[in-house]
Amino acid sequence: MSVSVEEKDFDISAEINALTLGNTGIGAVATFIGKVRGEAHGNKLQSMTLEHYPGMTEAELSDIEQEAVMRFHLSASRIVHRIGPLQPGENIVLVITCAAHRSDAFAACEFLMDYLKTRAPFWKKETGVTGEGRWVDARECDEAALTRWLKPA
Amino acid sequence: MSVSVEEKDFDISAEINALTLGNTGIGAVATFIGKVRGEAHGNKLQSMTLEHYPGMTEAELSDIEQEAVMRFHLSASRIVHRIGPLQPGENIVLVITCAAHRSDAFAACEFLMDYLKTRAPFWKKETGVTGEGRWVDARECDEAALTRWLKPA
Amino acid sequence: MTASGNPTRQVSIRYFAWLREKTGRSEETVEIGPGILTISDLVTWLRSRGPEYEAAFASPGTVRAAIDMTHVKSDAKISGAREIAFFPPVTGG
Amino acid sequence: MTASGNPTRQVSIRYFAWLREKTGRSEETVEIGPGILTISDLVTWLRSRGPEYEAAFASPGTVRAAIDMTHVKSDAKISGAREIAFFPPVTGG
Repeated sequence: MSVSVEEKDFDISAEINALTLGNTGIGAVATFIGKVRGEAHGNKLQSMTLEHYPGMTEAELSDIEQEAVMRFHLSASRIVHRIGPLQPGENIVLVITCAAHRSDAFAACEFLMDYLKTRAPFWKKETGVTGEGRWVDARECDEAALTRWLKPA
Repeated sequence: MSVSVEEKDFDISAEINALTLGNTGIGAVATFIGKVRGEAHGNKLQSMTLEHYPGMTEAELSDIEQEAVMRFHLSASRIVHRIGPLQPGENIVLVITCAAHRSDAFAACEFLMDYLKTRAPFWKKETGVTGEGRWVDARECDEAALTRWLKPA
Repeated sequence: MTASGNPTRQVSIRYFAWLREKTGRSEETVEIGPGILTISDLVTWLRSRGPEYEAAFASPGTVRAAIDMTHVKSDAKISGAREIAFFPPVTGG
Repeated sequence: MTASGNPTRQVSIRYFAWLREKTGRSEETVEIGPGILTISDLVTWLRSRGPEYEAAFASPGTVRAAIDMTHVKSDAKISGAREIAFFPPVTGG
């Protein structure tokens, strides 16, 4: 269980090894990587810059992770979120969830992404190929995705 | 879109890079790794051996993958399944799904695992710490997991 | 549909997992008679071939089959089959 | 609940994303009067401080707030707050 917010890229192999090495109770590892796309709403991107609220980000991510660990009986988990300027194709976020069985690992990974998307204080600003900046709007479907977690599984 | 059945371990970083490099339409990469647990049904394991039906395995996995690509609008995908003797903690299977958005990537990854578990001709034999062999029974919950894919999403 | 008087024909049969262990073979080529039309018929005939087959197919409900590498039910017709496989429910992943 | 006649008090305010850009500052310490009890009150008061604040808070429905790094609604009481933050709906991940 740990959370990092950093400018540098992550190494998914190293992260998975760190979580699973020596823990043979783990039968299932689900991961999610979010990446910068080259185009958004029909506009080509030059880059994307991620701003966050230091302190609150880590607190929110830790709360969300703790909730996932309890709810889905996780053996181990990890959240890494990048900040700063990122190019199309670069990684933004990594979530890893480890459990005995795949249903818990998958559900926890989706739960973490749904909560991270709507609770963790990050903001994306896109820079188009002609240099113009635009703050990304929150998507209603991200808010809607949360409702499925309201009832206990 | 590709499928491999092999004795050697896989490198998740290399596999993800091979799928995503140069494709900036990909915003979401979901992966699943299945691992050998050290204990099953209260019995400690020494090792597990995976047997398969060469030819049929690749055909089934390719069919399942093709179905997932169409159903969930995947940009890329990959299935690697290991065979032969494996120790507790070792990797068994890797599934990677790449899509523009996370809901498709997650759903496709779960879909692939559910179908792989019930359709791909692999069989696991556990060897306990005292050397006794035991073929793993199919789990009813794996069959039940399929029913959620019967209705179009 | 076909005319009677079919000659016997050769088909390759493969066994996996505990069916391989119980029958004591992973593959064999057998001559099957014209009366054997479905997977069920084939299982019934195989069981008559000896105690190792009898043991392997003792609980037909736990045996799955494939014709030419495609999953089939026990009532599937085997005419035209080149390779038939028997195995337990799969447990990969 | 508290007695009237509270002195003004200092609170640190932070702005993120386009609220930072529109107000032209990422952080400031302000003296707030005793009549400002909730986030809504604070927003109303901030809007009166100049056109850059007026522009930043023009659509209060698109502004979120946190007190001491915890998400709150606009009717949340700010008594005891050390740090209050304003930002748009989050867009990480």
